[in-house]
Amino acid sequence: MLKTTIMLLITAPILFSFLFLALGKSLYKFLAWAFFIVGVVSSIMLVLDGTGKVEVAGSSFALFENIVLILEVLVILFVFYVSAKHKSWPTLALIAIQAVIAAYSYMNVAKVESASFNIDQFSQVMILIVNIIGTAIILFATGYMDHYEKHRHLDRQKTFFFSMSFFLAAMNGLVMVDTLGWLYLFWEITTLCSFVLIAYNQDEESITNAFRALALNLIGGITFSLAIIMLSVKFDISNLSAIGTSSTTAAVALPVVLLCIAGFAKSAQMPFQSWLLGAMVAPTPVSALLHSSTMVNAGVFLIIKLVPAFANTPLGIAIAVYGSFTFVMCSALALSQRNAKRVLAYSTIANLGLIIASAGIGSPLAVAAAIMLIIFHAISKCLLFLCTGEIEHTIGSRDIEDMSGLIKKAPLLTMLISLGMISMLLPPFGVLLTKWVSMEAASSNPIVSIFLILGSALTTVYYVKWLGTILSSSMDKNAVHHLKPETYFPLSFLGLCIVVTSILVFPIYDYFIKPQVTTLLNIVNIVPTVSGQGGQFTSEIGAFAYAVIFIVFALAILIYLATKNMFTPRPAGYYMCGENNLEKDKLMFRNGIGSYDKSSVSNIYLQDIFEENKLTTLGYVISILLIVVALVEVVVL
Amino acid sequence: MLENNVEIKSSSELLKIVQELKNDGYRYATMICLKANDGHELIYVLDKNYVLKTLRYFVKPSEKPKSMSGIYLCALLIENEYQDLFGLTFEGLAIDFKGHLYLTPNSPKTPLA
Amino acid sequence: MALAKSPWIIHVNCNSCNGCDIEVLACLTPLYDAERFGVLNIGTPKQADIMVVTGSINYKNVNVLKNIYNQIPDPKVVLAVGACASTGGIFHDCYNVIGGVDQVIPVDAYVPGCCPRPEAILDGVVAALSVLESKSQGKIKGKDVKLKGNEVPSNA
Amino acid sequence: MTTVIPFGPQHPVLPEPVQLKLELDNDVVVGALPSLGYVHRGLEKFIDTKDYNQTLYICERICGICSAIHSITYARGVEQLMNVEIPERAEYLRVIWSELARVQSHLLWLGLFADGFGFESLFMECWKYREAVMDIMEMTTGNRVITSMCKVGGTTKDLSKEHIDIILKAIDNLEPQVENLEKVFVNNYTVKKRLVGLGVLSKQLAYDVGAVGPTLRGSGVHSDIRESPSWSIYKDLNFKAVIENDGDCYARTKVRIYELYECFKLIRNAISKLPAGEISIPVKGSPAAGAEAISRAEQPRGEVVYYVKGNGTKNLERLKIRTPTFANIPALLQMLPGIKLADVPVVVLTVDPCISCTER
Amino acid sequence: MGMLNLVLSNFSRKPPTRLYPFDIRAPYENFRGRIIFSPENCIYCGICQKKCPPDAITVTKDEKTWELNVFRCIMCTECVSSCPKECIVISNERAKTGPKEYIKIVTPK
Amino acid sequence: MNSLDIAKIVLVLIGAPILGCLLAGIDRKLTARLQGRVGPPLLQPYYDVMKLFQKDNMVVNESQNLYVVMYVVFVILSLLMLVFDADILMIVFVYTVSSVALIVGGMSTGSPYARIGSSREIMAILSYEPILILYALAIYLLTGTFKLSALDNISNPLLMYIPLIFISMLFVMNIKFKKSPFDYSTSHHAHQELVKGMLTEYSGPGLAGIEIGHFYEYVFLLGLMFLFWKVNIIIGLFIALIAFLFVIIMDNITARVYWQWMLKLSWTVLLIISVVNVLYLYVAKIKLI
Ligand code: SF4
Ligand code: SF4
Ligand code: SF4
Ligand code: SF4
Ligand code: SF4
Ligand code: SF4
Ligand code: SF4
Ligand code: SF4
Repeated sequence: MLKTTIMLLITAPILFSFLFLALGKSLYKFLAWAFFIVGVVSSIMLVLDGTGKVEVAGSSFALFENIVLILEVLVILFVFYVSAKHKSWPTLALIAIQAVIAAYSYMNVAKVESASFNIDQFSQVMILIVNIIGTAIILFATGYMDHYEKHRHLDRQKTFFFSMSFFLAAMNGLVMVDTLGWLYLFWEITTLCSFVLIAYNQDEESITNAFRALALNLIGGITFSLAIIMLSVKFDISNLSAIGTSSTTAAVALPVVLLCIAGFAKSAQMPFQSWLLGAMVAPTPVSALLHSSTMVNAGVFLIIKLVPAFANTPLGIAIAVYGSFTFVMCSALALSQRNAKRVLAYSTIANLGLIIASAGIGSPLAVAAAIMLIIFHAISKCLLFLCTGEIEHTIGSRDIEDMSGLIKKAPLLTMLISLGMISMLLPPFGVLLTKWVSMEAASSNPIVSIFLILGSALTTVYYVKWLGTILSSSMDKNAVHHLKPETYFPLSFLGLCIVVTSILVFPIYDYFIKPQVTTLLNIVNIVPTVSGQGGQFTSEIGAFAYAVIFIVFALAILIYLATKNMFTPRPAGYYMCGENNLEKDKLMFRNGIGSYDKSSVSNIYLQDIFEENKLTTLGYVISILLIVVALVEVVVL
Repeated sequence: MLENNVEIKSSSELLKIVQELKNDGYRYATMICLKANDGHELIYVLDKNYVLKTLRYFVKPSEKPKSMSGIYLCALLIENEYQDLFGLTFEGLAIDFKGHLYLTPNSPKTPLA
Repeated sequence: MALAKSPWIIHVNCNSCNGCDIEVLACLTPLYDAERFGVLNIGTPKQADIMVVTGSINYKNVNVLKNIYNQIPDPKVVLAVGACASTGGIFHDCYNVIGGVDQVIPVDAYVPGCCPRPEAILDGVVAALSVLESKSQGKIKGKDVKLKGNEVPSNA
Repeated sequence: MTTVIPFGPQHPVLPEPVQLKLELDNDVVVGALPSLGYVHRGLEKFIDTKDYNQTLYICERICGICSAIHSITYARGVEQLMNVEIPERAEYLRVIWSELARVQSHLLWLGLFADGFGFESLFMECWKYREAVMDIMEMTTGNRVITSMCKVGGTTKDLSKEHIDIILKAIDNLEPQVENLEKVFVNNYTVKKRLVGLGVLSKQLAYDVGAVGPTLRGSGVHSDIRESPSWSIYKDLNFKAVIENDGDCYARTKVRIYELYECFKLIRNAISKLPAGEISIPVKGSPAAGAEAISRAEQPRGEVVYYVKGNGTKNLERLKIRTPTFANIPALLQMLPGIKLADVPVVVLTVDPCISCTER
Repeated sequence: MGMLNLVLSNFSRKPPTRLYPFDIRAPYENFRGRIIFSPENCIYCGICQKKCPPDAITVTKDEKTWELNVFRCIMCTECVSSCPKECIVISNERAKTGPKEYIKIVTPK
Repeated sequence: MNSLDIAKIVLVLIGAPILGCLLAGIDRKLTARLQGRVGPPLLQPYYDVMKLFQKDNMVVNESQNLYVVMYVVFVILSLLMLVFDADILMIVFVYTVSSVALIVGGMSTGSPYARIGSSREIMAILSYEPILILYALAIYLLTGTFKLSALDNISNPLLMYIPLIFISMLFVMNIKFKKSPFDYSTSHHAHQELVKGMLTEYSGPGLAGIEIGHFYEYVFLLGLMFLFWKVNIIIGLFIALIAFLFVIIMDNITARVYWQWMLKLSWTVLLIISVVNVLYLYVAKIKLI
């Protein structure tokens, strides 16, 4: 049963990707609906099937192993081809190294006899995220891409939907498979798919950025394959789950660091962050996919799976410091950005840093926080990205300043994106809850706590700024609002998910996370002392009364509605120092030469203090230093 | 009668003399506009060490006097004022309020003219 | 009752020579301390109760005055301080002067003098307060003043 | 996208209606367009219907703050036109009142300025001290602000012995109080943070844009009409102009504070030298047709220039007033770009814009 | 800490505030409060009207009316000094604040 | 939830605004006295609020008062959580909701002055929030839990161990009370370049709501100061009073500074001394429980 579901989860997206290739554009809408339903159903099926390991052995293993081999060769050849075609020497060099390593491992590494899939609660969570959010994004894309292509005179939707669906397939494989060799294949396929998607526009900028993404991820790929070789040659480990349970935890530290570096690269952590920012050139659904449900999650997925290998070791502390550093640095970087997508990108990197920091701390509370943050972050961030894309189509700009007054023109959209933002920074929503959990968990480590504290203040600033701007009641840009079901259904659905998951946070914790943390940390008896009675989320060191806050939120809205008509509102113009223009625009005022000017206000971006280039350089230096420290630590100890 | 009075004949001469006086360290104090013989008389008042120098220039009825704001920036306000009040038009104003320095479209036009 | 205990003023300077303005400000300073009566100079019409006008109106500030008047929430009163605000004062027949404030908005109390002493202005505020109270009881609303009024220049 | 906001005309930080359209980029002013005319009444036309005596009352009401000096300057102009010599006592009385007016004006300005950088209690303090001068004004002239103590040919009021004693006593009180204020304005950390290096106007620029008064003297230019040969009386009173060299808001503040001490000195000297005699002489007749005069004086805000021209009747042919703020506005426009939004009120107030005299 | 001294000494002293409506200061002798007109000797010559800068006085010789717009008067005392019959005096009492109807018209027959 | 708790809730709901109103009254009276004035009656803030409820509800935007309700409700919630000894970190987060509501409320009106004021207030968050959380962290380090109930079981006051954080918190009070030198986003007397800043477009009942929220907020903020010496209620109240007086006196002896300056002050001086204090607790391993 489990096996069938696993196969279904991998093959169904592949099937859909070929259907997208085969069928005409007019049918995409229906395909996407079908895909969404299949995704939801199959992922829920997996959850219902329960956890367990599935071995693939014997003849079917041989068959699959061959397919894997062929695919791996194809991947390498493809990268060779495109790099040569676009004369991208760095990727060419990297893929050459990769090819050498692959050849080496093919010849020298002992062959395994079987492969296995390991379905634990974490995999279930990831499958839910990938298949529900991922397909929702594809559904959104069917409503989005026509408009997008019309503006840019492109006609590449076949490639687009094919890559998107294939991406999901690879991601499904990645989160379920336990054998490192296969995991590596899926890993490389996601890299490749993202490469294709980033290069979607086929202009100079997108191609450069796509190659940058490819190069940085290939570096991760190289460390990944080196780690595989080391693990299998030195320790005879070929399964992910075996690393943590290995008796020689300290000894495997070097390959673990290498795997973590691969994870950092995939999750676009500090020295690698530029690929994710560059990926912004792609259409918004791609960004949403990369940022929320797929690509970057693969990195943190791997790192969390490795938690047992570094929990409560100096390496763990190094990783925690590294992650929290990325958190504060990218939050600071986001402060000076006025391009909405860049703000979101930095916010993603920062939140992934937070996840990695929590994983690094390695206490039960922290690991629970890390997994929960993956869930809540994926939903909220996906909603934010898709809304940003829709805003861009509505007002023709992704500049935060231009969104001023959006509430007047697109109330539903504004409400949805506001929900997304509020869920990122205010209680009682999930992201803040997990931030609270990780802060409490990090309190044992001063450096990590201070980084988290600073980062969280910065986060508040850049989101509140944006939130205030869209909710302000002055419209500066012309807006064309079009309500399409295939765009608004996914948005509303995600908004609903935010609220529902935040309300159901405790059942989610109980069902998915608690057992997972127990297995990961191998602490059968001392389960994380978190309980959830009375609408409180209580740990040994604090309590988060999310239910009360939900009630108070609802109460506030009720009070507002009740009192709204007690004092009849009398609309009036703005205070313009007495120089209003009543005929044309409420924000106009008469100036010195007798004509009218429009008043406008831009937010504070602190570009001089939080200057992007300066901070980025600083971030590079410190993050590379931190990684080197981790490596040295591992080698020396 | 005012002391240090200089009669100026042409506008180019005026600009030249004002420029010379500026180089000589004179400060622009003000300019006075009077109605005279259908046209206007402009009296430029310049000051150096508490001693005033006055330049008189007669603006013919349809003449557009040259603005002094290129030499002394501060001349722009008084010149704009005379555009409002006397309906003169100065050429080359640094900021031209187009007759709306003080007056609005519904207020009396050129009240001093 | 509360209205009379917390009069927040907005001070609008129209064509004033500053004589009256200074005295209005002087009312707020230690020697006269209008805050004893809860008076605050609040700065935005949206939060004001009493509009204290000094100076007469001219063609440029007339719309400013009307806009501000319209932006004060009811109940509100207008206090004209000084000869200029009451009747145009010494400037009443200047070419750019329309006249006293009551030419364009309803005025509830006047303070004579050029310029009035702070005591007189305090008297004016007190007189305005009783009007404010009666307006509040009678739910009398101020009318929105139209911007395009009948102020046409004499020689236009 | 830059920020564009209207700053005025009805703005709590501006005592008078004037508008600046401010364009800001990242909280820094990049452009400022002034809008004038909110206080334009058209006084210079008034001479057509009022005679030269009545015109004095109008000149007084050009601005309530240096009302006294306006009337004195106007009177001096007309006296020049008509070749009238006024009694010596009147000259001294005029000095006493005009310096008292300067004291109240500077205290008023210090208060408003303190309010401009958000120092409310300092505002209260300055205005509290100022009331002493206002009381003297009311006692000696009959009105607090607009005094009507001057007329063509002398003064309308005289100072009695008791008045003089009260004035001297008030000044003795005021001097230590001003010293207290000086300590705050010159030494308070937050005040210095706000003022030092703000709105710098170089000596050359200040001179070239025609700035006057404390704005000019704060930039190191030695210029005070009280020193000019036309005001011989000030020389007798041992007057010295106050100069500061830095050209920033801090320097302009210091100029005004130190001028207060200079005023006290002048009042004391004038009182000690006050000659006995008439306070006015009767003035008969009308200014001759074509007669012209320019009369200048140093107001609290700087040099004022009156031009009067007679036409043989009681009414003047032309009256033209160049007021100090009018001359300082170009300087202000030079100072605004490059400062923060929060500094706009501070810089605007340091030239002490008197819009009502600017627009008349 | 000049300001700290100032505010603390303010706090320790009784505030100098004049409690105006409860404690009314006697006006200065010279204070120009309001114009008082006594019609007995007035000959309706109109000099005061002519001299008054803000045109606050209206005199009609035929109907023998003398009218003062208190709200326009600027207390300059030109009328006081110009009246040949000394019918006008200035008092140091303040003119009353209130509604505009407070315009003084005297029409002796 | 027993009857005692309910009584407590009712007491907070009713008592806090009365106390806050008195505090606001004392503030105004004291400020007046420091300025050498008589000042308004002690109950002036109450009259003001009652007056505002009688005024027209003038709005520029239909939803602007929603944010006022949010602000008030969340200030009350954070106060209640403080009274019920909840998790201090949580209290800080809930309190952030109220600040954000007010900021967004200001921005939602769309008035240029309100928007600039709100931007500045956002910068204020950046300067005080880290300090508040460091305060929470210090409490955790000293008691081993974020729950304030632990403070009932300690014998020594917090102030003895975290004096540097106390100093930073005094400045946080100054920022949150919106008093000079940090009154750049809005203030009671609108004598600034931004008219009334964030609150420019609020009037009548909406403004009354904000005022009431301020009353609760005053009590909440002083409650945070009270925690420094919770072991003895009298001294604790005294500490809170000191903080209150500090804010008022600072207000009267300083000019308004720039938000840039405040950011610099808090991220260099205040944050560093707080971090030093926290690091000291880590290193010295002081545990009160
Ligand atoms: S009434 Fe007198 S003091 Fe007041 S503004 Fe008019 S002229 Fe000035
Ligand atoms: S300089 Fe200023 S104070 Fe003096 S008269 Fe002119 S406007 Fe009034
Ligand atoms: S700036 Fe001019 S008008 Fe304004 S208060 Fe000063 S002197 Fe008076
Ligand atoms: S001047 Fe004297 S006598 Fe003549 S009308 Fe006036 S009040 Fe009467
Ligand atoms: S008082 Fe003067 S104006 Fe009147 S009748 Fe006699 S002379 Fe003529
Ligand atoms: S007072 Fe003189 S001016 Fe007036 S009517 Fe009599 S004669 Fe004529
Ligand atoms: S005092 Fe002056 S203004 Fe008043 S009525 Fe007499 S002349 Fe006219
Ligand atoms: S004193 Fe004056 S009011 Fe009295 S009778 Fe003589 S002129 Fe008339």
